[in-house]
Amino acid sequence: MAELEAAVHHHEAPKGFIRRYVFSTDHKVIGKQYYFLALFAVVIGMFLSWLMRMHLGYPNYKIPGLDLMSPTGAPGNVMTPEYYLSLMTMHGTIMIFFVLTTAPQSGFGNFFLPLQIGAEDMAFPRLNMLSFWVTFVALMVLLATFFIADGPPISGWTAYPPLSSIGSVAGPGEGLGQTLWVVSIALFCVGALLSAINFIATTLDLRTRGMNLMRMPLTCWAWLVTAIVGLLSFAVLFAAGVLLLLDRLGGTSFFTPAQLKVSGVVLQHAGGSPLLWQHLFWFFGHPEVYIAILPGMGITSHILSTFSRKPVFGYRAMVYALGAIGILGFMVWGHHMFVSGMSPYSAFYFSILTMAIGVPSAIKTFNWLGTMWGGKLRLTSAMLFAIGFVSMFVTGGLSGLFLAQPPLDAYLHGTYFVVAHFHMVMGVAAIFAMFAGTYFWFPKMFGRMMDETLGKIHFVGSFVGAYLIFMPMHYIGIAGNVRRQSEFIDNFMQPLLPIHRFITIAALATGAVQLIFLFNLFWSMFKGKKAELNPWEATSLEWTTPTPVPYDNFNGRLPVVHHGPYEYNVPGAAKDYIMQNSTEVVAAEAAG
Amino acid sequence: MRKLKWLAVIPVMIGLAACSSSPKASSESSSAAPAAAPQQQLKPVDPATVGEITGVVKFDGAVPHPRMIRMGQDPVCQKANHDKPVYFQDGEVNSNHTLPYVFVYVKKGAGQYDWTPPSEPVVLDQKGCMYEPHVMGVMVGQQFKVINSDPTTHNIHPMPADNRAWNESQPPGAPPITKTWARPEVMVPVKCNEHPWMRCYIGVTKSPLYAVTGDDGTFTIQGVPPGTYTLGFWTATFGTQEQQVTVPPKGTAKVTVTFKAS
Amino acid sequence: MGARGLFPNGPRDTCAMGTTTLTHPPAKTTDRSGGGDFSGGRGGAGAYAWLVPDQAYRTGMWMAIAAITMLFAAFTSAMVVHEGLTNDWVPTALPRILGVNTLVLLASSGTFERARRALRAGLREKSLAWLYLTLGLGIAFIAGQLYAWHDLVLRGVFLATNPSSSFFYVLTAAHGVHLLGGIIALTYLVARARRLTDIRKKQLAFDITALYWHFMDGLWIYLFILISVRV
Amino acid sequence: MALALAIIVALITIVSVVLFHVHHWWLPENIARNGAAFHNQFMLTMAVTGLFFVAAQLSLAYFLWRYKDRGDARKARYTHGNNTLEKIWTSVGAVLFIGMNLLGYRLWAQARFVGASPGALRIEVWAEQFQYWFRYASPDGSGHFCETNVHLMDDATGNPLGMNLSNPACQKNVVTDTLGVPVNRQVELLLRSKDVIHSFFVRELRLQQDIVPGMVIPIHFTATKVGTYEIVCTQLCGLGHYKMRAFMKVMTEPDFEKWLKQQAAEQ
Repeated sequence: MAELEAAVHHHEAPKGFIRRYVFSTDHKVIGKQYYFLALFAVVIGMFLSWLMRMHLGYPNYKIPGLDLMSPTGAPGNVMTPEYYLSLMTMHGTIMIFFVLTTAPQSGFGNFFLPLQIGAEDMAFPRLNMLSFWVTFVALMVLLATFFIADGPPISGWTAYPPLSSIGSVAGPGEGLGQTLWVVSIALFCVGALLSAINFIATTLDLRTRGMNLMRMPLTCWAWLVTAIVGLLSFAVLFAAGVLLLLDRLGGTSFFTPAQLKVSGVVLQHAGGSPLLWQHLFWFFGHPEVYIAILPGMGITSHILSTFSRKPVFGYRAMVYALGAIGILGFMVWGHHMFVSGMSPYSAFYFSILTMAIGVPSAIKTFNWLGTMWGGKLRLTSAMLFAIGFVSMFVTGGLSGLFLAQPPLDAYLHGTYFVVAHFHMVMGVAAIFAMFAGTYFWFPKMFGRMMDETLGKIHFVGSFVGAYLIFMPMHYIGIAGNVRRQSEFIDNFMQPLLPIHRFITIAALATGAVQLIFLFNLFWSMFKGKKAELNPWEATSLEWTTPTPVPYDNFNGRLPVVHHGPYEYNVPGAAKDYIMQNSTEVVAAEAAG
Repeated sequence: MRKLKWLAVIPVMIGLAACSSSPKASSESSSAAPAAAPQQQLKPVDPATVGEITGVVKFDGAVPHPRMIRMGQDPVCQKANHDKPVYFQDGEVNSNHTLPYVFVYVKKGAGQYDWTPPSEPVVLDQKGCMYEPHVMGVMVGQQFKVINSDPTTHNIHPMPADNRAWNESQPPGAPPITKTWARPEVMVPVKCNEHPWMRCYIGVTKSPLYAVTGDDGTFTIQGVPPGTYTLGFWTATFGTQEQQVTVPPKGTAKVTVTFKAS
Repeated sequence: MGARGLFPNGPRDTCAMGTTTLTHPPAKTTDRSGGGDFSGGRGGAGAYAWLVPDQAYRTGMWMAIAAITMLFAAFTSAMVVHEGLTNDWVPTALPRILGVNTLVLLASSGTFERARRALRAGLREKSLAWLYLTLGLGIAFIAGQLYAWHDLVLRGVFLATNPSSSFFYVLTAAHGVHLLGGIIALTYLVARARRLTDIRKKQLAFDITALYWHFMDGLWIYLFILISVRV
Repeated sequence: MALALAIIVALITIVSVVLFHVHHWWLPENIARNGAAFHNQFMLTMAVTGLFFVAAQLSLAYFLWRYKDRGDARKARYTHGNNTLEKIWTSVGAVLFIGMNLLGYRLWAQARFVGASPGALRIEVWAEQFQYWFRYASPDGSGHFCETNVHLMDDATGNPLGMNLSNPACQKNVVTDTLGVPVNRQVELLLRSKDVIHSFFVRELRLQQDIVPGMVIPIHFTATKVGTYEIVCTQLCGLGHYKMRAFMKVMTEPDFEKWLKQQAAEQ
């Protein structure tokens, strides 16, 4: 009977290859497209970091073949200072925009948000397709800078004017390279904005019956808050990008002060303010940090609960904390600017709010620990990476308490302490969440299981490796090692060089461990063990529909939700979990 | 003009091309160069008849007090000069009241000859965080080679008006940078973006008829076909001068010019 | 785990349509109850309407408005901050026509509202006439803005002349681009007006376009006041 | 597996803390008058964060081992949380974090809210790609900083600040490439940039400030120990950023006067 009805309501995917896999409007295809885009980007980004690390640890070592990548940037395989800065800029831009913003939100979010809330697709499928392709073009424009004469820009991912606003007189890469960079970022903003609109409308209006907001898995909450944060912040970055582009090409002076003499040339600008860019940029830039980490928080909460076989500890507190982080995230941008020349009084205001944002972060940490407390932990690869996320988030978050205090920041700002801080908290932690999500959802995305043994080796290698890379950066940061330098030439830095070598070796080794993941990912896609319908015995709706997921997700019949998302080990229930759409009525659930 | 160009961009921004400014913007193209003169038949230089131009560039005024270069922020540079003071070369005056670093070149009169650039390159060295030489000439199309003899990274940033600008770094151990210049230009200043005090000047000419005065203020241009020429004299801080000169066959023309303190 | 567990009772089986929860807008549940046009499939053009509730389009438009608000908040706060930071702020005398343009845009909001009401009342022809008028006023506004630029150009005030002129051009251009989006939507409405037979869909399209249009109107008033005071 | 992981987490935690504690890589020596207050605030933050760090990581390690599913009949605890606990750790976190911040208020206020005292030695700091210049009004402390002209600036002829050298006020100014300061006397720096954003950072002074073109940013400090210290640029300013630095020479008052006169003679 059920099958007959399904046939009536069933919707077929379009037939042609292009409409089905390339210009597809199917959220599952788009989710995978985003995922593989991010995977491609992260491989490039990591490769760039290898080159940088090799140069930092062994400045005289000639990396074979580097001059093929850039004949002027690395003549005779010797890396020039500007090429180092180009690599650094591209590493930062690629990682932050095309990996951390793309994979956890647009990748997993696209694939699993409609499945978890019981919808047939995103609200605006064609808009969704457009978001992806705009993002794709943005990445291509960015990568094109590697192939132009002057090479990629050298002004870092923050692109502070006047360095970024006055053209090639500021240095190699600041000509066409920087222009392409701004264009790429502006395009990325457009893609992100369209995507955010889609996420919000989908979450608010496409939930299936019974799926009220407080029954949504925390992943959906995280995607929702992230989308709202993205909606409000990317618009501002877009505005800043337009103004920067006009300064570069239109002769305006929004960010470029008057009376500059650069490389012996007096520039014709009327009197703009470099600090204005910093305000606009960080008004986006700080929320961006949360755009990168919030989906990871959602995924971590979801997975910790699933594999602890225990409801999320303090579900409501988790939701409120997400909201609080999202709101406070817009009020703290000035903490990137304590020593920028901004008024010291506002520095003080920003620092207090920044400390306040530590509170919801701490709440989340305690609740994660609370979720594990008294649970029955199944240590799958996904679970291990979720635990790794908590560990990294704590470590990276705590170093933020130093940087949030202006007097301490006046020493630590611009040192490797900052590098260690943000790599831990938004780099490694967010990537751990992506790994967790991959191991967890792979069966749903590809119908097969990933190899658990390889997964565990991958975890141990990555976990230990991440600490070996980034913990020493705290020490050299405290010792005063300045960041963004392509070489450490002075006597002061020389004693720290052995640590840089250590970090380099750790980075190369940890990078090599990631090859295990790549192998596992592609091998399992074709050769992995066939996945069961609900291999993790999880409760959320994506596990109620067969794999491969039908084109319309639920075969034309949407599930009805009767339970909260994390009903594990409910006393009196038949099994140790109650799926969200189960009609089983358990007395203890309401009481719990 | 620049503003007009940007005016034309505004309508493009909103996708409308029919703004009233477009007729004005189009006037830009009217200043384009007239069509090139018909190709002249170039004469080969007869080596049997060539003469030379020699001369001295004098300076009228008090010898300025030399200004010391402060290299304190790159200890490598201080060490390379054995911690001895180094002085700025622009505006330097020889003790015999003559000028060094004057670029002397045939400005007019040599256009009818067929000058092929020699195959050996002109070399610019970076030594002791100074350019060596400070003033130099190179022919259009001739190889221009930059080497780095210092144990520190240098950056070569020529800022020409007519030629293509470039900006490349040269770490110690990197191979020489080799370029050519497409159009004559006197002079192309060269900066090092790593060491602000470093500067040299390159005179790009069509003929090999150029010379640079030395520490006695004299110069010699050899291999000049007989004829009448306009000589150009270029200095970094005292301005430029011109002088007519006639070179007899196999003979020597003598020239003296005097620059005044500015 | 059996198929029963995988495909638990759906809406039809529980016979509890519209009563179990309030989170659904009525339109969606109505569609799901089986009466809607299910034959189109999602691949075909215009076939999404059945699965996406009207409210989602409204939410989407509100979110777009939020994003545009942030964009202009960024531009205008940049202007205010910039003016405060520099001591060489030279005000630009505004073209007179801006006042006329403002009235034109205000009027277009009014005519759009008339068109919407006429549609509600079922007066299709009348509605279409008001819509044409709205479109005309919108185009007139854009033309007026271009004329304002022309006026400035004749006075020798360009994009890069000084910070205040830069902001004037940027703000008006950004607003103009967004309004052009509205004009494209209006053109679409006019072109499709006769063919859209489903009155609910038509009203939805009207509502959403009107929302955007009024927002553009309000945004312009804000910008106009701001540049009158600041620029 | 669980035990091994727990041990790894615990080991990483302990080794990290020990390496912080042994101070092998640590803050360089302090020569600033307010350095002790900085140190106190730093150590307080270190203690609070260290406590959280150890507690959180060790709990993770313990939970990993203690609550692992061993296949026995034990059931996971069924709880949706505890509001009292949530309230407790929210308020403890808020009080601790914000309180800690308020304790640092005075340090920041002294350094930034209050200007330099009237007797302070004023020195202009000019930054450019990729060099610092320091300008003193005159060898004896009289005079003022003369006007500079961007069109006269020329590094390759020895007039990097674009001073009109026929102006008597400019002739008195002394421009150096090393920041010489007297010990135990307050110094006020006026930070200016010729091109892009640079930064002024002296580790031993615990003092860092960006140098922004179009702005003159004053900072002040008092150095308490004779010696030579490095000034580095911490703001990405272009390809030569890595070698943009200068030296600060802290001297006794007589030495300083002698040094400045010698610099003036070399102009």
